[in-house]
Amino acid sequence: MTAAAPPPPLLEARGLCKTFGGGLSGPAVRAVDDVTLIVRRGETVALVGESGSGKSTFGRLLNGLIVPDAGEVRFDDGAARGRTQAARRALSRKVQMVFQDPMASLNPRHRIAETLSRPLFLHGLADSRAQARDRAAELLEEVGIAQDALDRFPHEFSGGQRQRIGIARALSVGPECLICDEPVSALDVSVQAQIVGLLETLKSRHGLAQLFIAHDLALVRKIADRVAVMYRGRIVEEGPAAALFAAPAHPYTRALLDAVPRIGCPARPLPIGTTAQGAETGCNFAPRCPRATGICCTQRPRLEGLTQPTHLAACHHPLSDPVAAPDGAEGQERVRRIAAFGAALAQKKLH
Amino acid sequence: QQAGGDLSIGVVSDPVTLDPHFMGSFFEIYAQYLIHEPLLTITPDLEIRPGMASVEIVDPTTYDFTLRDGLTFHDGTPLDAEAAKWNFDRMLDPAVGSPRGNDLGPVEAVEVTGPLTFRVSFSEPFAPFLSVMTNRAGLMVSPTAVQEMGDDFATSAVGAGPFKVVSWTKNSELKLEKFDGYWNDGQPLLDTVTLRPIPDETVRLANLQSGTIQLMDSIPAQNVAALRANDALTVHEAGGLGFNAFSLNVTQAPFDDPVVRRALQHAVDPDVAQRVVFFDTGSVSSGPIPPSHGWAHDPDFDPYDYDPEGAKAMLAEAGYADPIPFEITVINSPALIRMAEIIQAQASQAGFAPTIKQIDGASLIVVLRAKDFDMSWSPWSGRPDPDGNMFNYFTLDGPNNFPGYENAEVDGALRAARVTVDQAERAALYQQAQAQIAADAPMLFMHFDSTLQASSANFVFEQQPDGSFRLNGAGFTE
Amino acid sequence: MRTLVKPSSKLAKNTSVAVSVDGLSIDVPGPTGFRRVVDAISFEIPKGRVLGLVGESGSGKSLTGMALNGLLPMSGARISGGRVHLSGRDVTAYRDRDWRPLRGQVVSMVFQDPLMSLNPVHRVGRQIAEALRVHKGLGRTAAWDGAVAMLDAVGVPEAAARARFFPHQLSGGMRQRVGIAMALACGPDLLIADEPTTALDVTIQAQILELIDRMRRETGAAVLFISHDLSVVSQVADEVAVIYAGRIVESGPTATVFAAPEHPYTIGLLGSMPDLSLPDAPLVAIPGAVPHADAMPDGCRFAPRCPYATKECRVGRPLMRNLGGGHAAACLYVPVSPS
Amino acid sequence: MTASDTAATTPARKPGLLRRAGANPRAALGLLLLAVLVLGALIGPLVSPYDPVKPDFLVTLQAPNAAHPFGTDDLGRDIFSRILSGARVALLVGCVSVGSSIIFGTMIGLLAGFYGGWVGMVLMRVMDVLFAFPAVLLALGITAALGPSLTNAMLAISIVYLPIFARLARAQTLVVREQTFTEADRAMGFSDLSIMLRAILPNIMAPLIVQASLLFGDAIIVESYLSFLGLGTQPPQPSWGAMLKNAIGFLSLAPWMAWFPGLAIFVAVLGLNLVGDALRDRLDPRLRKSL
Amino acid sequence: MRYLTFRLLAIVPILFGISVLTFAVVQMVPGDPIVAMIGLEATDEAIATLRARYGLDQPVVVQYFAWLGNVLQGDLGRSIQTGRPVLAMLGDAIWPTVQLAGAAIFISLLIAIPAGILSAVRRNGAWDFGASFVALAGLSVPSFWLGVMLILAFSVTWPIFPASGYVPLFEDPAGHLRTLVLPAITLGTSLAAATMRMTRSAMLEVLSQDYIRTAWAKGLSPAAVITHHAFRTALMPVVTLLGIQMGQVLGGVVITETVFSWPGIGKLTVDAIFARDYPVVQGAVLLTATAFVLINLATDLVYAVLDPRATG
Ligand SMILES: Nc1ncnc2c1ncn2[C@@H]1O[C@H](COP(=O)(O)OP(=O)(O)OP(=O)(O)O)[C@@H](O)[C@H]1O
Ligand SMILES: Nc1ncnc2c1ncn2[C@@H]1O[C@H](COP(=O)(O)OP(=O)(O)OP(=O)(O)O)[C@@H](O)[C@H]1O
Ligand SMILES: [Mg+2]
Ligand SMILES: [Mg+2]
Repeated sequence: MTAAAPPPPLLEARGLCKTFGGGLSGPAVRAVDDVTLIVRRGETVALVGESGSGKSTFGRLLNGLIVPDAGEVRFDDGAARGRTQAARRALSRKVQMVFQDPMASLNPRHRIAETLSRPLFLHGLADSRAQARDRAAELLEEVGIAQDALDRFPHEFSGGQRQRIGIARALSVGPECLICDEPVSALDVSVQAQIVGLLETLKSRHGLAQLFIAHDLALVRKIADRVAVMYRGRIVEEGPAAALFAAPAHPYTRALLDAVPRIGCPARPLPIGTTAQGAETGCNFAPRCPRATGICCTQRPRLEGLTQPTHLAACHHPLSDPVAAPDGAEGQERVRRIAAFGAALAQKKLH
Repeated sequence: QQAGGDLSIGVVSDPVTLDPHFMGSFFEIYAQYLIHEPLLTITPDLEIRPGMASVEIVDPTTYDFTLRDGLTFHDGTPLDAEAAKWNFDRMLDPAVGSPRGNDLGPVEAVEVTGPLTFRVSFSEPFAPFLSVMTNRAGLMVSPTAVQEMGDDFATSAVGAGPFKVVSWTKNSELKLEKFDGYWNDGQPLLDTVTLRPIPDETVRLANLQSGTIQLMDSIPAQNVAALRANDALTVHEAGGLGFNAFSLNVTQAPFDDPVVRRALQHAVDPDVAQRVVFFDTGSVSSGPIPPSHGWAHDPDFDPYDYDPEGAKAMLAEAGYADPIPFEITVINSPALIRMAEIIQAQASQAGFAPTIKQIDGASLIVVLRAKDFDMSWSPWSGRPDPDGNMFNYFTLDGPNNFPGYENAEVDGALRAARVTVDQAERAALYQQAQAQIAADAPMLFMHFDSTLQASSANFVFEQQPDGSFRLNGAGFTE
Repeated sequence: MRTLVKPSSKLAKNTSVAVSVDGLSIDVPGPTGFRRVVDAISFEIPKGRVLGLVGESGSGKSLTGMALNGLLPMSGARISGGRVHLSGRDVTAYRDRDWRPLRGQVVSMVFQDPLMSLNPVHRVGRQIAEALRVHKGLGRTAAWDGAVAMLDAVGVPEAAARARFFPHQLSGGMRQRVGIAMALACGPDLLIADEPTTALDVTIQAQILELIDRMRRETGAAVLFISHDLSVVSQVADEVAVIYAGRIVESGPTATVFAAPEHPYTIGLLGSMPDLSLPDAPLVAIPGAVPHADAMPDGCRFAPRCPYATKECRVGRPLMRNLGGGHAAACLYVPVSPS
Repeated sequence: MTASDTAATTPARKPGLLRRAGANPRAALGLLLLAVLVLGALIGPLVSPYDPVKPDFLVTLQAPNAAHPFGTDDLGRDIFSRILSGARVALLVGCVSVGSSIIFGTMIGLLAGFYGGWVGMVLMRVMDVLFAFPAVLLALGITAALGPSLTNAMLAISIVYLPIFARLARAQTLVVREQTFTEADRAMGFSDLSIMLRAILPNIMAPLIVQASLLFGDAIIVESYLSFLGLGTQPPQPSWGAMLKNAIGFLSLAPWMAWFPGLAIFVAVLGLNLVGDALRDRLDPRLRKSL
Repeated sequence: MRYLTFRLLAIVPILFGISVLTFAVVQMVPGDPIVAMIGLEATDEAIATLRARYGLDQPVVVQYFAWLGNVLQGDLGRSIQTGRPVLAMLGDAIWPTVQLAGAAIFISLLIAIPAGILSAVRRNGAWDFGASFVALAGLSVPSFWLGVMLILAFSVTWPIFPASGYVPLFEDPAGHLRTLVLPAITLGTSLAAATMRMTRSAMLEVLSQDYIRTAWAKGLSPAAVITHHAFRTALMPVVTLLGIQMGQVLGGVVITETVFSWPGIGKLTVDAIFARDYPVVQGAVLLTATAFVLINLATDLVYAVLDPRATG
């Protein structure tokens, strides 16, 4: 990212709240709690956090799949949208989703041609079957799938191929922003890399903005421009990827980073805190936080800028020391061999 | 025959009510004559005898009854002239709504003339009266019990018959035991009688064969031959009192045209039903008077021969070009359906196009009363007197005149027969009416059913033509 | 360091070897008959050591694990070649009846999905106690106490109370601890952990990895740690074996293999996986997909996806070559020349 | 070890119908029996030697013989012809009653499951009422009210089955509604109707079809009950149930009157259930996995 | 507890719906209790008198609310035909039905559960095939037919059991059991078939679950795995089915009760329908439906006991 004026916001969430449950079905869950986040044109924003922190709920709020209890979603400075079907449809042309489980996100009873052409008809992007089919074929080619896939069913594909088809479907309406909800976490490692590569290509080719929901921090670091860390429905830290990974300010971010297994150095499990209260009124993380003090239990920290104005954290006691830079010495040989492998691949044009 | 013993009888259906004044279905007669007893009795060959009462015919409109001394109901209250009058009044009271009122004909008054004597007088002669007194309307119930029990009387009737009610488990068994205070000394022989409703004829027969019951009503006609050959069982057959026939609705097309009705009579051959449905039990019928009404029955009466071609020709002559469609309404019982199927098959050979409509018993009555049919099964269980078989059916506003038949001549003959005392004269009047009815053909007579019953070989009893059980003198041998 | 993967092994008399697998092949039923999905793999694990078995989905990791537990016939699969020794006894031809006393006692297993692999209708304490009752002949209360002690040992707080919980009342991490407690209750020689952390969050994953490490040190059990995540394996395993399409393609001490991977597949796998410690390493995707079991290529099975593959690679199975220090790889061209 | 012995997979052979039948003899038997039923119903009228409703009073109650392979009944009708004709009734009863209840039941269940809330609540309570109403009595009431006829019997049977399908469809819809592909459709901007019909409906049909195949057999039995109570097909139209009921009176005299309709019902119900079981095994992915 | 209250409250609209439906159906049925009762000989006046006596001349809605009002006070009215209180009639009829249904379900479980388990464990083996075949045969035999066959076989040919009839339990326990056998088998057969198939498929599903693999991996014996682990969970769908079946049995006893002259609810209801005895029909249907709803509630509760996840 350059230091020049940031591009204008494309997708903007302001103060979104969503609570599930309550009543007969059990205690209420504050899945998303006063979240504000901006995705700019052409930018990849990663949203990370542990399971159940509300990432998917946030993604669905952005896309109008569920209606927020409070707050609003704006697209391209457009006015807040209503809940009507037409409004939802208009939004869906701009913002599309890629889902985690590629098998589950494709209708098992529809052939690929149908899956890809239905949106085209819906949005008036095709008038005839033949036209829709041609367009579907183009889309498949774009995501690297042979044309003969059109007449097959989802179960006849591998996980990676299905995810490509899911991406093709999202692209079919020409969106400006993709919300990718853990698009690769159900895939094999080797396929993950392929899909991430495809998303990167598409991003540069179409200038797509992306909200990339993930829990794999290593991957996020590779692809994200900006990262937001979510904990129990709230964003606890947000900032440019480089800054956030180099010097995480929130203890939760830090713990998350520490827990990631790295080749060659042991992971450190998140310490289990001792304070058992505080989440209601104070910081959500306080009960588990090793640094928590009295104020953490009583007062909710605000998301505030730190040394860099673009790097925000919601913590009363932010960390300031950078993560020890890995020496990476023992990994050098590995990196060299990987690079050589990559080069050889590029040369052989194996695909 | 020896005294004592417990008898189980397999019957077709549970009685609905044990109150004789409200009995409406056929199945009540199983229990009625055991619990209650009519004032006069009737022999299997329809001779009327004194019973609990004797009667003196003062004149054709006046009857003097004398009750036996010491008659009591099961609850110990006396059956005296007051009680008898109370019974008549109950039957005749429109507010009570008893169907017996109609049985009693033109009764004008019932007067108590002594502790045990009373007089019944009529506004005009009513010839069938004595036979009526051997039947449903002659059954006396305990006034005290009716008043005390109210609605419960229907389930625990108190009469003066040979057996009294012990318990009644609806749809399972009606237990009766010997009434010690019964007037007829030495009777009944049996200690207990249990009526067990077993609707399915095969199951009922199985119960008889396995010995769970010793007497059963309504054996299926098709099993009669085989059962006769079985030494362990005795088959009892007696000509019934009623007829098995179909009403033709003369108030609407197609049967408003007598030609069509007559053609139908030619089209159907009751002989086939006699063989195929009734397996040669009972007899073919051409009119309402069964052979059991010996004095009134004419064995040579057979107005229509089976002539499908003739029937077709009749219809063609009358201008019916296409087969005439009509609906045969019949209740859901295998034998009746079989009969309807035969009629359907035969009629369609003779210029008709019938269809069959099955309904349940309760609907049948409604259908008949509303005249909501073309041709409908209209059974009659019969009475010992031809009046009981004809008056209600064929007089102008007879309650059972389901066909809507109107013939002044027939009406006149039936009314005349009622007030005529001489039996020969009456017989002539009934045959005259029967001939006219046959000519007008408002009904299709098919069959005179036999009462078919079977018992264990060691059980001896006197079978009644109406299918009821009157078990004085009945008992087990050995 | 011992060589874990041996081209051919004598019968392992050394009882310090918890498990020894020699040329094991496994066939599974398919629509057109049995097909081989694990093809002549060999390894052994001494007591107290951890072997990491890594490979992509469908490469045969779980089947290998099941073979060591005698559970293959349950899914219709069968051992079609090779030998398996558990703590010195040849179990290759064991029938279910023979296996029963071994399961839980000599070899036990921790599964991937802790919710699915615990019986939803029994209390977790009972599920652990059950193993103790069967194998140790303990009474009801003794077994229960044993179960509580076990839960305590795997770090379940308030173990006595938690033992009365049903699985759905526990968090994912706790459930996996229960699974581990159940597996270790009877002190087995070999613990097979089949992707025990895949369903868990990173933070919980780190705890479970630590637990497994601690337990093997405390009980001295050997561990076969199955995973598709190289970085997870690198955390716990002493040695790794990389499996591709039913064959082991590279094996050796963990540090050696990850520092200097030799087989192109291992290199590709590492390249597909971003590593936080090496932010500069390129992300390289291996093209194509794992071959289907019905259409296995001749020769080296990785050849169709390998940038270095030559004609020679397409004929004959490449043998494991010893590269020294226990490191071996099944590639005609190892060590790969850097240029 | 060489490559050749590792690549030794059995040559791919097309799994022909017979081979698959061998793999699942239950399904094969079911299909065979079903084929017999359908064939009987379709070509029955062409091949049946006699008019199934026309009595012949000269040949009543004949044991099976050359002229009448299954014998004749009490009115001299050919039982073989009546069995064939009864196959049509059975098929008709099954198709119409199960067909209409699956259509309406699915609609109700789909709506109730998709929208939930008040709509779903009210719809399902109505279904609960129908469900809690004793089935035979409901059928009895309907046929008693509207008059006995095959049509009304079918109507009654389909009303009895309605809540079964509605409940099943709702349960399935609740599952499918939560699946990602429905969400994907919604994210794409599809209307509720389109999602219900195009996305959800095809995915809830499998268990409904399985259920339908099982109830199809059941319908034949229920029709026989209604016939037993006189509320089913009307004479002389032969239904197997009515024939069986009629035969009971002739068990000692003409047992063949019962053999053949009994056998026909058995064959049909067996076939439908075997096919239903096979469908269930095939369509249930969990069971398929364990195959 | 709150859940239970909620469920109990939910029953009210269902019962209300059922009473309305019953009333509507009964009114639609042509015929009239009075005509049905006094038969062919009734005069119009007699009919009118009796109609007025039973309030049948009132508009339907008035009749309904009058009835409902009485029901709410615990008075189900009196039979028009016999004049007996409906409550007493139901009270008499319920025990035979409960005994019959209970025995039938007992017999069906006795056969179905072991057969279903065996058939699932030996899937596609001879056992599976045989058991399924027998179960399907059970499903395909209409009970009126089976009943008659059993009677002919076991009361006529080999006179072991009485052909029909009902002996109250307390009067003669042995006799009661003897009369119970054949009807219970008749009714139990079709239940057994359905239960067996359900057990089989539930067991098949459970056996493919991961936790069964865990149980094997623990070294448990097949008996322990199948009974403690597999069957325990497979029982849950079976229990649900049983709940539904018990309800259906209450309606399905009609045929069996008719064949065996068993004085239960089913026979009572059918007779009442055919006699147009409105109060009895209403009472009987309401009773059956209430029993059905309560049984289903009970099975849900049993389910909750069996499945700790359900009590969330
Ligand atoms: N439809 C719903 N009804 C009730 N609760 C819900 C619903 N959707 C989500 N939740 C709850 O909201 C919280 C956040 O869920 P969400 O799916 O957004 O988390 P997530 O961060 O995406 O987790 P994961 O990484 O597991 O996908 C969770 O506690 C979840 O149980
Ligand atoms: N019971 C079975 N029947 C048929 N094929 C099977 C069976 N079990 C496994 N397979 C096949 O064997 C191969 C190896 O399976 P296995 O489960 O060992 O893979 P894995 O390496 O554990 O994969 P994953 O990472 O997905 O768990 C796969 O192709 C799988 O489809
Ligand atoms: Mg999520
Ligand atoms: Mg696996």
